[in-house]
Amino acid sequence: MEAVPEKKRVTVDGQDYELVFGRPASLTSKPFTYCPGCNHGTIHRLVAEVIDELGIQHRCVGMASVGCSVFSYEFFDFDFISCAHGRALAVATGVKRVQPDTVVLSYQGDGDLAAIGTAETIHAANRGERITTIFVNNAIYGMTGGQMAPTTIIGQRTTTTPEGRDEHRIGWPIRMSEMLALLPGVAFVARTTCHDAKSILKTKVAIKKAFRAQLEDRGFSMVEILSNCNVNWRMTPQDAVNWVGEEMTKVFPPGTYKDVFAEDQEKARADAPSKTKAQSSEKTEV
Amino acid sequence: MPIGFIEILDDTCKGCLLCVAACPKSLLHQTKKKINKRGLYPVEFVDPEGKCNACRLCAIVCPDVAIRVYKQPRKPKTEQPAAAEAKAG
Amino acid sequence: MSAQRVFMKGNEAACEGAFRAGCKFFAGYPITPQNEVPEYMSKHIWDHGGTFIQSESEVAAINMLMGASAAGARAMTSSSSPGISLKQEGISYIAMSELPCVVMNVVRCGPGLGNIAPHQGDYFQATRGGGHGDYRTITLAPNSVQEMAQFVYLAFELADKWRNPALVLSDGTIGQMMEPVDFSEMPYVEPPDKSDWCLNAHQEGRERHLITTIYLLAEDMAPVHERLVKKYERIKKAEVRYTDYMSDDAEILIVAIGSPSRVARSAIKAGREEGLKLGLLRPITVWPFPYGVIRQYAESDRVKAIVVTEMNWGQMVEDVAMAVSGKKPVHFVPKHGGLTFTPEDMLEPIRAIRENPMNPETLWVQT
Amino acid sequence: MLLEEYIFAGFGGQGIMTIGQFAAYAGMIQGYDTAWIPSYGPESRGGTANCNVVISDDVIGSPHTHSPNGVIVMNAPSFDRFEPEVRKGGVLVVNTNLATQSSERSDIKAAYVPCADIALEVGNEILVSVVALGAFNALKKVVSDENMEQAIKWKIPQARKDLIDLNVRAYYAGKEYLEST
Repeated sequence: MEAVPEKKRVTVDGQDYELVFGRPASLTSKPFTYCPGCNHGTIHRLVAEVIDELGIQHRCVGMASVGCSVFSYEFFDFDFISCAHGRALAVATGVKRVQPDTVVLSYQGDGDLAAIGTAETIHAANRGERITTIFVNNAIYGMTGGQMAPTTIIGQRTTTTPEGRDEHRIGWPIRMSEMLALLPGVAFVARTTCHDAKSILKTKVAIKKAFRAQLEDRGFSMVEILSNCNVNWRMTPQDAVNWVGEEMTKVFPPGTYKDVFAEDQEKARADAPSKTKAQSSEKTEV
Repeated sequence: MPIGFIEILDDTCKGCLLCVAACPKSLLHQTKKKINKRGLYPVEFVDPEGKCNACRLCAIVCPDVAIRVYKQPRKPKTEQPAAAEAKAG
Repeated sequence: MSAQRVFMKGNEAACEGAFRAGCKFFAGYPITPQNEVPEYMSKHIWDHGGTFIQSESEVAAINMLMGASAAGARAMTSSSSPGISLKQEGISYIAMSELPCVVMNVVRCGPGLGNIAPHQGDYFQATRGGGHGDYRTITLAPNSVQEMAQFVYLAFELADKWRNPALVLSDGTIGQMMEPVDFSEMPYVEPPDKSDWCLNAHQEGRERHLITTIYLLAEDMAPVHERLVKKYERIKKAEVRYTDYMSDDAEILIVAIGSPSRVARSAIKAGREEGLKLGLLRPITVWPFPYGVIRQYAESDRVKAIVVTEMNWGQMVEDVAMAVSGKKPVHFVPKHGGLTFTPEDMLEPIRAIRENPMNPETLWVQT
Repeated sequence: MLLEEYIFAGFGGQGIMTIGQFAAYAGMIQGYDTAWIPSYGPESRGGTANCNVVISDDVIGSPHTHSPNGVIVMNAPSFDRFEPEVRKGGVLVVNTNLATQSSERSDIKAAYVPCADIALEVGNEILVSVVALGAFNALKKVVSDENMEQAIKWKIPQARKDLIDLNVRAYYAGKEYLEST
């Protein structure tokens, strides 16, 4: 299914046009195999765009986890390894420790990162591994057919919570970003959504910061991205993204939970008055 | 002359219609006129009045990178912002 | 005797063997009786330019190993039985990914938590793959502190040669005891260059490297399986290792590995003094298993019976019985619960076997 | 053929494991094959502890010994457990400060040493097992005193020269006590 190759410039009716939005170089030419409307594609593209902009494509090593994104290595154009369910961050730790020059990307879903891989997630974060994790939270197990996820919200129907998730039987949706923000090893953690163009652009900013945290050797970074699974939610793609924006964000509030860069700035600001004082006194002396 | 236009990759488009809702000028439609290799109805871009200003919103929300956006280069101004950007970077 | 001998614990000697083989990555989790391994590693691996991680679990440790190995390093982990069970998931993935690594099992008594005494209950697990799916791991069984070092050293070589996990199947006795070790046969080596397939940050101008274990289509998977099977067949032909002791004129052949094989040696000496013609066949690789040489003994007119001594309920004895193929009676002399053999524990049933080679007390009969 | 099999037993913390390693190391530098193995486990902290030492001029079979020809017992429970196991003609050293029993066997050579008293005289109670080892080796004489000194220097970090001296003095104090009685 090879598309017509991209042209940077075209001429229509004697008028020159420039390509201002195309396929990032860090993606292979293979079209995504995700369901129509699934945000995995959106998130893949954002990650690839960030990698392109940072110029790190040929330094990246990706961890493919288990879930719908198990074949993510088909779409990202750099070295990849597929990991056992939940173990991506342990594998990533091994890669990063042996090859510190690599930029390690771990791409995981909610079942992988927040259920079977909770221990690996928390401890990789706590060790402050220089790894960037993209956590795609769609509140359901997509690949296995719509079972309850650790992040399924109260009342949400899945094939294993047919009456809706009942917290007295199965507990509450787990908030990973808030939890990880408590760990000193974490440099950056944010929750964003992909339900409209504005939120998608915000997500990209967050992904970029997450990679910066790794490149600048600051610690573990993660972006939790609220995504949709319209097929298993039994909604149209548009209804599904609307549900993300209206319902999921109530349980999983978007925001930045840990940001060493912002902390740096704050510190700089706090130090600033004394500095300006010092500077001004110097000036008066001069 | 329109400021911009888009190209939809018919065989990549899965007809999820997220772009249709995203276009502020309502230039995208599901027509069901043609069917792609996946057996899905790709979205069609219809802009007879040249309203598209290459705002990219459709492409941003597209989960499949199925939309390419083309835009007229800005005339003399193009140099300056690009240079400023390079400096900032 | 060599002046270069150093006196150390089996678990520590294993680490020294690893350093000499160029091991640059170790991840592990505490469990008795292998704790000296992560302790020694954490102290010394940095001096060899390597990395040590005390992982959150054995599951994480083996997966860290997978990453380290995929990134091109010689990597090792160690554990004891319950921990090795947890590692089986990762070992399956590593085998399928055709990544080299070394896993050491200082076997204790199971099932469940069992106890921390030496045992050999993990023989099946080690020689039959151990995790899900169809695969094999090269498995070496040391019986001395010297061999702990030597076999770890060799395991790294074999793992890289075949791009397959290699196991060192030790036991609590060998791990915990101290003996003199001579490292003169284990020079420090630079690990082989793996940049033609490993994951690294130098991808410009080359095809990207993919390491995966998933092939959804059976027609994609079948050639992968075929390649693995062919590899295992080649390993079976090339890597069988064993050693023997006084077996040339033996009428009763003892087959044993690990610490029981040492007791067997004492038993053979004592037995020969009272006229029992005993000999020992000790497999060094338990996968691939030395079926051929055992078959030769079984076919010899001189050998009257074969005795397998194990600290378990009968595992290696099945391999021996398969090799013997009913040509001679196979007897099984076990020790349970983490108790260790004395030479007399072996000699007493052997005396009865000499009187009656079909002695039903110890005859291994598969129903 | 030389086959020496020892069991050293007492409370955890008395230095039982250490004197076992001294003996095995000394045997190694004397040119023998040696093996040392602890009875390891959770009980090794504070409870009873014992280790096995084998010294031989041939390849060592089992490192575990079930009929030792040399035993040190540092407390009463160890006496009860291991005194009957000593091989005929073997040696038994008893720390009389904690084990007040005496052996009724005539087929073994038993020595009774107030190890704790001697250790205190030398300077520190922690040397109690080293005193016993000195007495034990005065009876056994399998490895030389020089090699025992080497073993002490191998085991204790060079930075703790004071400790090395104390251990050596304790060893000889044990030896002299036995030779003087």
